[in-house]
Amino acid sequence: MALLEVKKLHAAYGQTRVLHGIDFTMEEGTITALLGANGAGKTTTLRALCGMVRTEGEVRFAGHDIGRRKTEDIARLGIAHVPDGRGTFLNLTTEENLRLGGYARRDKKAVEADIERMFGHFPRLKERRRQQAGTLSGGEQQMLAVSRALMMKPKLMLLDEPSFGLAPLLVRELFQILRRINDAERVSMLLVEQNAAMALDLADQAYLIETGRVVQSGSAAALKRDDSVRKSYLGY
Amino acid sequence: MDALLHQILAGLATGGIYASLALALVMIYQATHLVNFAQGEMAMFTTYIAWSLVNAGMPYWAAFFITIVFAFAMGVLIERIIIRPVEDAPVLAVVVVFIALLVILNSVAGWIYTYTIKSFPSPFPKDAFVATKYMSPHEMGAIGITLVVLLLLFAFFRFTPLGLAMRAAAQNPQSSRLVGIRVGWMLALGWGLAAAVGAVAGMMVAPIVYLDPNMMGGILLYAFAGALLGGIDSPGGAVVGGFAVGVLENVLGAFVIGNELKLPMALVLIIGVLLVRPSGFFGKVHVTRV
Amino acid sequence: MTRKQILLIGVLLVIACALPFVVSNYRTFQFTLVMVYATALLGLNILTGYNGQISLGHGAFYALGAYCAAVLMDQAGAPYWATIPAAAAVCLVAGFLFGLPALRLEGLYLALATFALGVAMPQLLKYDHFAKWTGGVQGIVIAKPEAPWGLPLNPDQWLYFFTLAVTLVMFLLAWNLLRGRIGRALVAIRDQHIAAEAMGVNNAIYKSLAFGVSAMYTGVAGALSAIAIQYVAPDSFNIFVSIVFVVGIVVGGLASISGALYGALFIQFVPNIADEISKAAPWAIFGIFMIGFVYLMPTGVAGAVRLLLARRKS
Amino acid sequence: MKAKFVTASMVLALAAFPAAAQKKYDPGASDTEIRIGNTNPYSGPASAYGTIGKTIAAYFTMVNEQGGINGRKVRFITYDDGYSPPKTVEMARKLVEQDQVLFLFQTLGTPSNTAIHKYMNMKKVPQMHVATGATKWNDPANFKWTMGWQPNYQDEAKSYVRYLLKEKPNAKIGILYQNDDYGKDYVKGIKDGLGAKAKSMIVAEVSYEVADPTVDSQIVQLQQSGADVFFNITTPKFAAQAIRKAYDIGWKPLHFLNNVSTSVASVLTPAGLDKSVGLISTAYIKDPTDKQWENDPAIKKWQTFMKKYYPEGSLIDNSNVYGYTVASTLHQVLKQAGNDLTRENIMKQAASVKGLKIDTLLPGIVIQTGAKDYAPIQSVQLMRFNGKQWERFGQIIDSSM
Repeated sequence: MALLEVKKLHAAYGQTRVLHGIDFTMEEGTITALLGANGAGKTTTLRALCGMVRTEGEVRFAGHDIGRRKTEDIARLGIAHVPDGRGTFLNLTTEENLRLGGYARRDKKAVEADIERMFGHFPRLKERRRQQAGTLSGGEQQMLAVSRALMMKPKLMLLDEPSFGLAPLLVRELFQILRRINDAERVSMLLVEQNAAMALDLADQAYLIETGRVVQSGSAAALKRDDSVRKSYLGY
Repeated sequence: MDALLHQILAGLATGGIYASLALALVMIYQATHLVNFAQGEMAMFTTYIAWSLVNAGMPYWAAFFITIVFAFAMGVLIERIIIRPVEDAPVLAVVVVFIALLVILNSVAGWIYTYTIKSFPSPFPKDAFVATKYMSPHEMGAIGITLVVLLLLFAFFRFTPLGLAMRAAAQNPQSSRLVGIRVGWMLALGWGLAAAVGAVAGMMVAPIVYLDPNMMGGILLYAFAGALLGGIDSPGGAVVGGFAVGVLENVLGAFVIGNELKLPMALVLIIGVLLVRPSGFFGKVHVTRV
Repeated sequence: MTRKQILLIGVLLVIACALPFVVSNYRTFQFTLVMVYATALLGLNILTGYNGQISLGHGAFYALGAYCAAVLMDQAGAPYWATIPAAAAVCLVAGFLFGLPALRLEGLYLALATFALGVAMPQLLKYDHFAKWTGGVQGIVIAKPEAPWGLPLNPDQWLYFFTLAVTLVMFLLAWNLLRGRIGRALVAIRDQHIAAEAMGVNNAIYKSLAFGVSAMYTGVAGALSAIAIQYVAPDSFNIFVSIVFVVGIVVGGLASISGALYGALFIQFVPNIADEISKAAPWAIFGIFMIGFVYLMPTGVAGAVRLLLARRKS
Repeated sequence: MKAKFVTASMVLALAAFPAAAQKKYDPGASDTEIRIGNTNPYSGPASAYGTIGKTIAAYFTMVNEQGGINGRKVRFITYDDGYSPPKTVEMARKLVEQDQVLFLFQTLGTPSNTAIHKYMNMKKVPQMHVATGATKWNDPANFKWTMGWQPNYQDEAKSYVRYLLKEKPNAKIGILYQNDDYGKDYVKGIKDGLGAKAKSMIVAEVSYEVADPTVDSQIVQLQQSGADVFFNITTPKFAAQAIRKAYDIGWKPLHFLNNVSTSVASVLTPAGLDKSVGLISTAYIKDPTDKQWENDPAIKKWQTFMKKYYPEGSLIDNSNVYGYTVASTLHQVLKQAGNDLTRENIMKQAASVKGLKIDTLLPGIVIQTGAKDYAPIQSVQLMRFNGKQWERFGQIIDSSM
């Protein structure tokens, strides 16, 4: 059974309809990329999965119908969303941000250990643990956002443009870490990226979205070879 | 010199009243980023509950804690039932609901309990060794209780996951939902806590000013001023601010400008301070992001 | 304006003019008060609704306007009609001056500052050293104007038409002001003050001006009320006047000219209804009405009317 | 048989009211009904006084159940004015112009009554027995249609001063007063009473606002001034605070407490009975919570009345005895007016009450009016609190002397 199954997903902001029936599935343990131009509906898709916009259609996650559930309940089922803008709690310290990630977990004891584990992944955060998160640099905040999501021990992570605003070197480092986590902890990831080349390198599967519909799908490797994809998104 | 000392100490006693209500205001502010104008009336109303319990023969401390529980429940219910439907309405619509709550509670209290003043018992011994002519044992005890409440709140927000979640929910509700925090309940919890703090304030204030439906009416403005002076997002600041307002008011009234104009003058000074230091004494300076 | 709107306003005007000949003097007097409140609420709405600066103390300007009228009539023997522009000028200046420091205050801080103003005003009015002019705690009793030029109107009717004329002028002025560049600038400052600045709107000037104009409106209303009630006293202007004004603009509709009228009807008549329902706890009933209105019409009566019209069209 | 009875009662009526043989009515009166208007603060900052209006309403319910006044039922129409003069004007007009009441009765508050003073006199509608202690209501030459009822504040203050000048001519006086018309009226009374000595004798004069939480700071100021006489011109809550605070800081002046706040149960008990020993005040109404009236038949009667007609009302609130007593006064005036229920006659009858005794008034206090005397109660008696109850002393004094 697929971890995530999306059928005929529609979404709208007020009167403006953004998604017009998206279909896709995701297997457990995989990394899937959603590609598309600005305004195609990638971010909205992620938001729709988390119940942050009004939707129609069916969304099944790990056997639960989550199409009508509230954001916090979806999060508690094991979907961790790293939103665009990173969603940092700016006035709380780095450590408190991490602790919030573990807020809904039942295994409170393991939370402390996990915080240390995150510091293992991102040593920069450890140096900043008592600082207000608002004072962190963009890259550090991105790391914090990913760590906060990981603190939730999710089955599925939704990553909205994790590379945005980061120096290329940092992006590479971040993606390596994501890969490592995916390998080691079998966390599935749904990735939205402008940087299609890097996304396809990381991902197993990919879907191409245009104006609120899936127009193409396949393995990352296959899409990378596809001519039209190359022309439109990879730029060579 | 004795006159000044006496006025300052009397000011601290009154300031304790402002401080305790200011603390409740800060509580709600932390949870909802709104100032609840009905806070004083809620405190007054719960104090009547305590009064009824004590009058029915219940020991003081039993009544004290039952009232706190009652106040907490009342706060939660008010949020869930009355405030919830206007959660997404413009801020001023919520303010109108606060005003409505204020007049309803005031009026209903007058209706049930009449307007004659009632004396409310103090838990502190009348002739404690600390009694001086400057401050009664109750006034000192009340200040002590306010500080204990402050300490408890500080510990709650700083060291418990729930306290952390409440702070998070107030700051960034969207992100809070994403980590599984039930933001709606955090708001209700904030209301409950504020009402509970208010109940303590009411029970500490009532022995000093006597219990009547308008008991908190005049105090709200001072508490509001104290909260802002100390820093609206800082419980400790609110308490310091409350004391500062109490002392300032007395000193102005007795030595500087006379009683008729002490309130306008105190407010002018406070606003002057806020012009120079907008976040108050202890408030966090927020980074505004465009 | 569309022809339909002009027609509607014409009909309303005819009704307004016919009213005092149809209803009793007492009702005429009540509707005079409604217009007074409408003008006051329009003032507050310019500041709070359009410009986003909250004021919990507009009763202070209402009081200032009322005392201007009363003191001028009582001490200087000024004719009642001349006190209106005088009150307008005084309140414009007072509002503008108060608006200057208020520039640095936002949200809660402005709420506190205005709240403080509202609470402090009655204390200033009864301050001993001003009592020579203000009458101190006793207030000032003034005479009721008679209809001039031998018009066959009784004093209530005359007062009604006088108030109607002033109110119309004030509403027309506001309408002119708010639909144009200034109105857009005020709204821009409310919604996106940094962006507005970037677009070349001088926030400081506009915000203090909004304060001044708003105070002027409320002051004119205060002067009208003094003439209508024939009496001013510190007790007439306690903090609840300010609070009720806020309730009025929210229930009527923020950032809406017609909302001022709806709000005025609410604050004039709903307390009377509440009193009829329960002597035991009239305020409780009034509070329930407030909550009811906010629930049913979160954008005020004006907003609900707008929605209704839009729905009928589509 | 029936006709005979009617004639008989006509004869009786003729005998009792020779001048009012014919029925004469102004708006608000008829064969079956007398409509009376009233405004009271049922909401707002002064809502504590609203209970007076409710007591009066209950009183007339009782009167109606017992057959009304001269066979007519009383319809008591009362509106909330929130203690806001503009609202009082609106409501007074509603009562006079729309509800067509015969007259207004017990409209409450000095500012509220000032606001309608001119209107009522212009309309020639009685503004009867207003509920305020200002002096200006006793002015029949200029305001023929307005009449007070209770002893006025200035006169009360003067009776304290007279006592003080006799007992302690070298006193240093400290005054605490509410910063409004009521407080300032008392202060004026004190100063007028002291005359030229006012400047030298008054060493401190401090005020408070109704919205102040406490008057502790003011009491400290008064003590620091070195005053040895304390005029306590405060409403119940502040009176209790002041009595307690003065005691707690060890200030022991000769303490005059105004009549507004003499209730044993709702002022002195909260303040502490031991702390209230030695207070001097005046009274004209029996305090239902004072031990000496515990078994007084009038107070018993009042309690029965409260329980039956106003059960939610407080049995320890002096205002409710006040309301009962003032309604009794009006009851008498209306009885006297007989069948001539014109506004002119109501005023005339109100101004010719001779030595009326009402059993809830203190013994010796009577209601007395005349064409030139629009102050129904002018006699008061000084009293001192002994820790258990008020002890009246000295003679009943005509406070206007």
